[in-house]
Amino acid sequence: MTGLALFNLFILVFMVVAAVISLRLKDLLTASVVFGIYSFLMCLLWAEMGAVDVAFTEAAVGAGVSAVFLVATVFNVKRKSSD
Amino acid sequence: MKKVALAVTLFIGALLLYAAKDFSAWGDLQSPASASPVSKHFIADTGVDTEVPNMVTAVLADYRGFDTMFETVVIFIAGIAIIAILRCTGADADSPALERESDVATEPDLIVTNTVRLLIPVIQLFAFYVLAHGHVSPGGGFQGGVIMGASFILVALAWDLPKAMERLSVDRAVMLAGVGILIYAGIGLLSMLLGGEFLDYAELSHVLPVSPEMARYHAMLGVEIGVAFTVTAVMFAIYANLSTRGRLAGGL
Amino acid sequence: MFGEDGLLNELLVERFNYCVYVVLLLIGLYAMIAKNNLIKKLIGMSIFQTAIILFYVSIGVKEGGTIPIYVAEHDPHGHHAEHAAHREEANATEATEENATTAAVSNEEDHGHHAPRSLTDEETFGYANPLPHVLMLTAIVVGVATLGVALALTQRIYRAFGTIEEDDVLAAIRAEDASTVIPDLLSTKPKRVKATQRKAKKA
Amino acid sequence: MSMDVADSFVGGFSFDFGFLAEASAKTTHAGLSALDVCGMVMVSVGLVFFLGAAVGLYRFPDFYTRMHAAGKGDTLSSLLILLGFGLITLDDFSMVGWLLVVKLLAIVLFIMLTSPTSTHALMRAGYEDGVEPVTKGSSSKNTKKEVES
Repeated sequence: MTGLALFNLFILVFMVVAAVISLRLKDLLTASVVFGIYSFLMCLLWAEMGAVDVAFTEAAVGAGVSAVFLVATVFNVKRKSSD
Repeated sequence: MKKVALAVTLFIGALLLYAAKDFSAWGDLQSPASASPVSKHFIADTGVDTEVPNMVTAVLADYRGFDTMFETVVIFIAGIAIIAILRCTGADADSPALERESDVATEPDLIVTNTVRLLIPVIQLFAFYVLAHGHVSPGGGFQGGVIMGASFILVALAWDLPKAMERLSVDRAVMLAGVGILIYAGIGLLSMLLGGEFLDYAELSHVLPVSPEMARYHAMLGVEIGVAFTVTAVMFAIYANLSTRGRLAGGL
Repeated sequence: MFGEDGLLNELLVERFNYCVYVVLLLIGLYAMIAKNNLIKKLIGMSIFQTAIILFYVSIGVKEGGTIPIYVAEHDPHGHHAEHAAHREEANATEATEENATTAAVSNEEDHGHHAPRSLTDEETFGYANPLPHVLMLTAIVVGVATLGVALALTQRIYRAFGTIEEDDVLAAIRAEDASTVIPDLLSTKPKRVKATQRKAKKA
Repeated sequence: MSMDVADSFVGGFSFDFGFLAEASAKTTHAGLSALDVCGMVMVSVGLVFFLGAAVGLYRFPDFYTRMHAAGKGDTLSSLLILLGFGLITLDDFSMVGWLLVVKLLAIVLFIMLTSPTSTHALMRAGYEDGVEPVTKGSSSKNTKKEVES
């Protein structure tokens, strides 16, 4: 584990878990919210890598606005998904 | 279908993992990206060229200003495309598929609206801070614009869309998005008229009472303001259209 | 197998981060191909996108490097509080020649800034590479705009077909194609299937 | 003339907090100052409350009690952790430290306002959606299923 911090490792594993969960959930609203969690973990990882501007953008855009867009769409189409 | 997909994914995964061993190790100082003269120049000379402490802002708005300008245009076009896709016309306007499965309560909540009333000025002030302070701290036009747009989205979420459209109607948002790009291109054209090349901000020192480096510093702020205009307007326009299926009426 | 220069050691221990990026990318890719629901496909697309952005950003990381914002002593304006303290210290000790000249300059013009200088090669290694950050910053914002376009298309599809499951949409399109007679180019009026007829057919 | 934005924000103020730093330096020789210890205690207490919130979110029987645990525990623990960070940062009483503390206090104020509001909004949405609270007669298992379905 040369140079790769344990913190990074935890976040990466959590990110994979969040991605899988958000794709497996049948309820699209919950999936959107879990996708917001995924974006937020990604933002933490970038802040830790020293890419503060990217992390800031991701926090505002990925975890905030794109989750809102997804929820807005889910409310206007069917909420249940077949897979 | 699923098996084919799995096979394709695993094949691509194997290829990528095979390639991964050729990448440089984590944080390697001699990796091609870090050792390239371009990256070194950006780090070493940003302070000399533009006097901006935040290299990301300097590279974004100055060295790669042309790129950023057309990224902004892409966002603008995306906003226009969404309005065009979702605009209700003719028989679509009263099609039964437009009814929602579950409708939300129309009455705005007292506690939520009052808290939002308190927070909106703070959020907008913070957006301006992020925009203006992007030279010395993380931030800039994109982030400030998104936060500003989010404040309008928050109004629409706490009350309903018409309340937010009193502040910023979608027509006006599209206009503002255009104004943002015009500000950006205008600064570029101004530097061209003053004898330089397109987006060569150093020429602005002929009209501003500052050195060429500080002219680049201030022109970057102007450019970021243009970006923030576009991003704010487009984010709100996208939300307004997505949440009401293009009808621009009613709540989420 | 996990020896000093085994392949697995190289992949799983030294380049573990790349493995995770590949896994994330594959999760996104698989969802884009295999998932039936259009919104699930879009979530998969976003995951795919962020995996690539993550890869780019991690290229810019340097061992021991800080964020790409100048620290106080490299700051072109050099007016931060830390720098003032640094200057005082340099004034008192006059440890190195460079510090002494900085102090002299700052003493001369009290509130003017000292001339910014180009960093040396060793000093550039102290900062993360800003170029990938810039590229990915715009990619994220453009990504959300394109996600918006995709969501708008999804709503449009729902409006036309009443479903966002890919299979149902494809079946509806095939049924419509089968029932539509391709009009002769010279015939007077092309026949169009109206939305109401489409609804009736589905019901 | 060289306008300097950063200068007018930061460099203009040159308060000297040296006397405070000297006062606290007397205690730092032992390794940790009193402020450090206070900050660490606050962060630890905050973490304990976070754990409580997480356990409550998992163990409570219905939507309302779970939101109660999440809302209360989350707010308090975030506040404690941020204030603890502030105390630890304040240790050397430098200008930068004070600026950071002011920013942290702004975040604390923001969380204090928004976190209870969002909990309230979620609760109200659940109530209007017809989520039944668990009562004495109803078995907790049924309610849990109903919420999840």
